[in-house]
Amino acid sequence: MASALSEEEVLGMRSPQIHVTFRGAPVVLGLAGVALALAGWEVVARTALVSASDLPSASLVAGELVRQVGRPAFWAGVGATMTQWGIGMLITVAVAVPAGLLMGSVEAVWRALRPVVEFLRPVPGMALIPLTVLLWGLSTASVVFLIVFGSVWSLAVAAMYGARNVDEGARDTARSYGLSRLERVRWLVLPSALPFIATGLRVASATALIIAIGAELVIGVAGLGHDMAIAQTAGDVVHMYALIVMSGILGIAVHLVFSGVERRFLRWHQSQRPAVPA
Amino acid sequence: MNGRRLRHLWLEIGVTAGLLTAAWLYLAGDRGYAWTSVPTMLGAFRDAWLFDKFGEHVVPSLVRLGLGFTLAVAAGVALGVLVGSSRTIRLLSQPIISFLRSLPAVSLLPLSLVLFGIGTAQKVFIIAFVCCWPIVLNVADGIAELDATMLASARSYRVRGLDRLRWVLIPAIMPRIFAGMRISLSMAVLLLVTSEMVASANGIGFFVWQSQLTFSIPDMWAGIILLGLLGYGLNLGLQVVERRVCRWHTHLTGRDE
Amino acid sequence: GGAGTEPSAAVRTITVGVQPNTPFAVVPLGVRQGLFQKHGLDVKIKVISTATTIPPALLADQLQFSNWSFASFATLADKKLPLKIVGPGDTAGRTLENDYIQLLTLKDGGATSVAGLTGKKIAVNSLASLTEVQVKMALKNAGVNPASVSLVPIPFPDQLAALTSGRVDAIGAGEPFLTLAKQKAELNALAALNAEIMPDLPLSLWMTSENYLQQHPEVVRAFQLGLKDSLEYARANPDALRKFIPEFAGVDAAVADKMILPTWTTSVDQAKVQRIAEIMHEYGAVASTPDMSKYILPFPIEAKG
Amino acid sequence: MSAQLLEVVDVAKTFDGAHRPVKAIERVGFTVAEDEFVSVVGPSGCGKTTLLRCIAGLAPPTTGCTLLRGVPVTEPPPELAVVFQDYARSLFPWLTVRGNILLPLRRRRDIPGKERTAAEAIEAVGLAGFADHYPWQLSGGMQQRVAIARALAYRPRVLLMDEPFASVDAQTRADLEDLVLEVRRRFRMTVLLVTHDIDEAVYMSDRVVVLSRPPSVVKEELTVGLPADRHQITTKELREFARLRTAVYVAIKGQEAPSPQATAATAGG
Amino acid sequence: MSAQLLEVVDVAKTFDGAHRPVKAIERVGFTVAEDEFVSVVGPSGCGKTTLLRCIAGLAPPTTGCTLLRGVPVTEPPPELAVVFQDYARSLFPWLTVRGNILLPLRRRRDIPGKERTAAEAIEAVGLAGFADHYPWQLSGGMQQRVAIARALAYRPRVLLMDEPFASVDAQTRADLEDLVLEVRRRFRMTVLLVTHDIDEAVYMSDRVVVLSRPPSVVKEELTVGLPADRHQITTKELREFARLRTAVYVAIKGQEAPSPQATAATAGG
Ligand SMILES: Nc1ncnc2c1ncn2[C@@H]1O[C@H](COP(=O)(O)OP(=O)(O)OP(=O)(O)O)[C@@H](O)[C@H]1O
Ligand SMILES: Nc1ncnc2c1ncn2[C@@H]1O[C@H](COP(=O)(O)OP(=O)(O)OP(=O)(O)O)[C@@H](O)[C@H]1O
Ligand SMILES: Cc1ncc(C[n+]2csc(CCO)c2C)c(N)n1
Ligand SMILES: [Mg+2]
Ligand SMILES: [Mg+2]
Repeated sequence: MASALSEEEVLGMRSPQIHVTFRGAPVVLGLAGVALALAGWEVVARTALVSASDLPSASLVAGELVRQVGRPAFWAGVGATMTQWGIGMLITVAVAVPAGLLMGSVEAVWRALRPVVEFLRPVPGMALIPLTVLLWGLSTASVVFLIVFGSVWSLAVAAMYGARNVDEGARDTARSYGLSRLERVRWLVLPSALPFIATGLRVASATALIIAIGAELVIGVAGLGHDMAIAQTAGDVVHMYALIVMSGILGIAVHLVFSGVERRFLRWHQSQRPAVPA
Repeated sequence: MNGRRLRHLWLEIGVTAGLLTAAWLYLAGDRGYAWTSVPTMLGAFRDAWLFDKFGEHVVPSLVRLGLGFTLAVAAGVALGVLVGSSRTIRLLSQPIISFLRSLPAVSLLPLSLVLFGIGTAQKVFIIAFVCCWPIVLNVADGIAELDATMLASARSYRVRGLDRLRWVLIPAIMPRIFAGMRISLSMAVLLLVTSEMVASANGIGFFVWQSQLTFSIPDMWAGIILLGLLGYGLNLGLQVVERRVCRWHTHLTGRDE
Repeated sequence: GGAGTEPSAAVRTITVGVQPNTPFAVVPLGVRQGLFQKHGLDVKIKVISTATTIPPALLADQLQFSNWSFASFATLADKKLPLKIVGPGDTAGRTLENDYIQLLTLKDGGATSVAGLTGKKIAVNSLASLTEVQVKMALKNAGVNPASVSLVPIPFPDQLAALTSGRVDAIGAGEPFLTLAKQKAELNALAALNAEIMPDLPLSLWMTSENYLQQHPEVVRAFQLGLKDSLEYARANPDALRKFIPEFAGVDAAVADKMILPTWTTSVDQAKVQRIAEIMHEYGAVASTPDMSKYILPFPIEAKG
Repeated sequence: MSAQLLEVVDVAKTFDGAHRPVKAIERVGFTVAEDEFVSVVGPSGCGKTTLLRCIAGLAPPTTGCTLLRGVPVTEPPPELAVVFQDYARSLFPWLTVRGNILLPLRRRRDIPGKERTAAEAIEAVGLAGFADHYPWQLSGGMQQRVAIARALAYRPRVLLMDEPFASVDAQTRADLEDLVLEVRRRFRMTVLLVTHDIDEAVYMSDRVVVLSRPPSVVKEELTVGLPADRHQITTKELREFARLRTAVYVAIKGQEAPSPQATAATAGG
Repeated sequence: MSAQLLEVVDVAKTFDGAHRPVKAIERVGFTVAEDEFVSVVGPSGCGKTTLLRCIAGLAPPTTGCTLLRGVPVTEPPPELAVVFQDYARSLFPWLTVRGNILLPLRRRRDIPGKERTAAEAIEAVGLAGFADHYPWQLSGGMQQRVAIARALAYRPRVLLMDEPFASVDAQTRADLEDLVLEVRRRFRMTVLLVTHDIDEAVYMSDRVVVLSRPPSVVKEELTVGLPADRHQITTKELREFARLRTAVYVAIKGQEAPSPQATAATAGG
């Protein structure tokens, strides 16, 4: 998401704040943001607003997280979650991107699939738990199924919008030079759709993580979610929040990976062009 | 053009009919405890929603869904513009946003209870909180990829502030806003179920969850079918709005021919 | 094949679903003590976090046995699911000292008796379930019209926060949250909720699928024998149980020390079980009164051959 | 000149306007023979681009049709290439200059040494050293030259060009004109050129088709009787050249031309 | 002529190229007086657009600066308007022709009767009847005229134009040239015009700045001593006009011009 445009270009004015342009800016600012959020949490947890409640303070949760980090069982949970997430994402991408591109570029395909897609999209996977367990058991397969069922639609819709983002000038060019259908997909539709797919991937990767943890929690398959369920039934609120924080941290890690990949594949894109040309 | 539109309509109707028939035939056999036959589903659907429990469950759900989605769109666009417009804000907020977006919805329930109690607000919060992110991301990315010449043109004519937001930025990212909304809307229906998991004694989500707890499989399917139809209908509506609002985009991408 | 130990040739691996709650700790504890191994069973414990996954998992033969409760079994029986009760778990205590589900209010300004709850909001774990019926019966027993109160479904872990923040006026809390709540806040205990339904209310049970019973009656019997041994062991060794709970359910050791423990039983009281089904029906939690006796197996069943 | 390669048969095109339908092309018909170079001139908005899109098979006429070798065109024919007026949109921003030129060549088995062909085309339009630049790193005129290089490297049998030299300076323009003529001769291309420059139309063409204001019709067709070998200086010094230029000018204006000096200036504008 | 309104002081600009930095502008400096009309000509890719962006405050020079009334330009000054070379992208596709022209006027308290101003501008560029059309419903030349109309309706003190007439036919071009001259006189504008057309540069300007090939420097500045009132036919018939045109041509080519006839043709190309 590193922008090409300078602030002035986007805001239409020179922003008053100091321009932070040194090399480590992303890391420093990112950490500053996190510190700010943590401070906010600490204040909220310690003030009257929710003090009577179960929201433990940031410092307490951080302490618990540090304790958990030293336990192999914790890492087993993280590993299981990320494995399930990884398999789910692979299947999701493999299915959603081609399907979405097809739906976006061939109207007949979209119209044929629309009833199924639009009907299934809002069906909550979690509400299908009995069916899931019957079909896939209390296993990784169930979690993967729920991940795919829950995130494939959003990525497909993103890819579909992307495929409709092909500029007419570019489309005419491709047609007039007789590019074949396949070539058009590879050299025209895919690059045009890439910005939307990139956003969709970031949305879907977080959704998949949420679902992975939620499914583990509900079905009881090893992973962070399962640990959460146990912490919850045991009333160990601090442990519970430490696990929630960990899932957020995994979210940040996943985001970093995906935006790195994006920078590689969208180098040509307006959003990635150098900010103020030297 | 008209002929093609008619062909597409028939295609859609035909495929739907075919799939329904296939489902009907498949479920006529014994497919295990989590399934039930289509007539049983339809019977449960009729008993549940026409129009017995409509007022009790559907109306409150629609209110929560409407408020939650509206809030998600408003917050999503506002936050997205903010994040997309400033590199400083973006760098500051990116980790937190990635963090917040990855929190499992179920784990937000306790916090939402504490913050918003046991009324509508708590459900609206859950829906809006989770559903705003696709819009935030799409809007922020949309702003970052705006055409440089177009922005330069706005700048050189000093179209700025609210004018710029209203007449340049928002229209320019409309396709992105809709891409986000299309994902958010379906998510909102999903989150309806999650938000009605606790502290709720009515709503479609409550109904589904309760049917599951009491192993009323036909009722569970009746609820799921209603959710599917609800999402389908709302998304169709959104597409109609989009076609009107984004007419210029359709033309620039040559999809009108 | 092991050299030496008794029925090594017949050792059989089964998977048993167990929710991480104290009343169900009896089987994992028994496994730990080798009480199932003794009967030729190698038991794998599968920790289950959500009850709704249990029936489909049994029906799909993902689990061979699992914990459950008598009240919820009325719901399964009402839906005629092909499941069987293989044996008992615990029964409820009779007083505030030994019943682990209690009706609580805040000492500071909360009602001091059930009668004081007219028109109030009460949090229950879930609706159309035993917790709802318990609270309603407690109200009725105290002469309060249940229709005057509103029941709010809030899961056990979140109830105390709802109470202290004033969102609800009373909670129907169960262990370990009962002990936790009492540690964190000054509370009035208004009623022992299980005891409000009937004395010695049968609570937990263990079940299997009809299909599995038909195919492997000898395993079912072996499980029953192991279960019986486990129940007796737990009754005789409450401290072993208290020590086991933190490890099994992740409960803080300090809490486990104070928790009200289940009252173990080795028999199923058919009349009481049937009465539970009737009450569930009366209160609208199930659509009919199923004949529970059809589902209860002898404990243990007769050995074949 | 051999048989008719391209036939534009009574093409008419009406668009949905803001209030009522806009009739862009009333009725246009002309033909282009094999290896012929035909220019189309006409006022801004008269439907030249629309006509080119119909010929290329990119948009259907409202009525009438276009034929290539007698076959109705409904899809862009494989032997045809187009240089679009809106060159910025016709270049793929995700490909470099070289990538943009190579892309259409991927399936051309008949063109050996594609990399070399592309490099030569880049060199020919004066962009040596910019092969690895992306289109958005180039000036307007440079982008336009990339579009021209792409079309030339493709070596089509029929080349359609829509104001291909609008954004380049006079010197570059003259060089590009000669480049197109040279390539056309070498690979025996048939060319249809839309231009606003009367001198250019006369200098390059075998025939000039003049369109009227919209709703447009063919106002006049002029055969250019200049020697086949053209030269920027000597050809333009010919009396016949001056006569033709005036004739085109008159056809467009529908009135007598002013003095040659002024005509040149205005036409050159 | 009054004081210097615009000063371009030793502007240099280097871009990140594909392999190594591309020095687009070596060092360019010139000034524009209040109410002066200055044209900038130079080969394609020499940095004219880049220079205009620096002057408009849209991009900072790598070194050097631009001053407006002695104040360094870091932001587009309120009294300035730009007609972009890439006109298609500078129009907002979700606004009609009228909407595009009205948008910059929204906050202009000093322009009364905005609707009428916009309508007049639309009429002036020959687009009457297209006010409610969207840019994508217009031809290339028509879009370019919308961009010109927008700039004129804005009534800036300083008008920067980047090849504003590249996509229109000769007649329309001449009309637009005169329109700009007329509006400029009426509202006392200072104009900086980038063009590839030498005749146009001479015809419209008080001074012509000739840039070299990149990395570009100012190769020559020519003062146009023609009478202030210009006329498409009579002005261009003046000997001084022919002399200046040749002078510019020579400055660009850096060599002796060919015969006048050919020069006109080539320059007009
Ligand atoms: N998509 C469209 N919708 C509506 N009208 C259109 C559309 N495209 C073109 N037109 C109209 O058709 C007419 C001809 O347009 P066209 O682009 O073919 O002109 P042109 O001769 O190429 O002009 P120019 O020399 O300015 O490029 C114009 O009046 C234009 O308004
Ligand atoms: N964003 C950019 N990145 C890298 N190089 C650039 C960029 N923009 C312009 N250039 C380079 O700067 C030089 C000058 O470009 P500019 O657009 O100013 O030329 P110009 O004089 O306007 O040309 P034309 O007449 O063709 O429009 C060119 O060589 C171009 O490659
Ligand atoms: C849509 C949906 N979301 C979550 C669950 C699982 N679930 C229901 S209640 C609960 C614990 C909190 O009470 C959990 C984890 C489900 N079955 N359906
Ligand atoms: Mg055109
Ligand atoms: Mg330029």
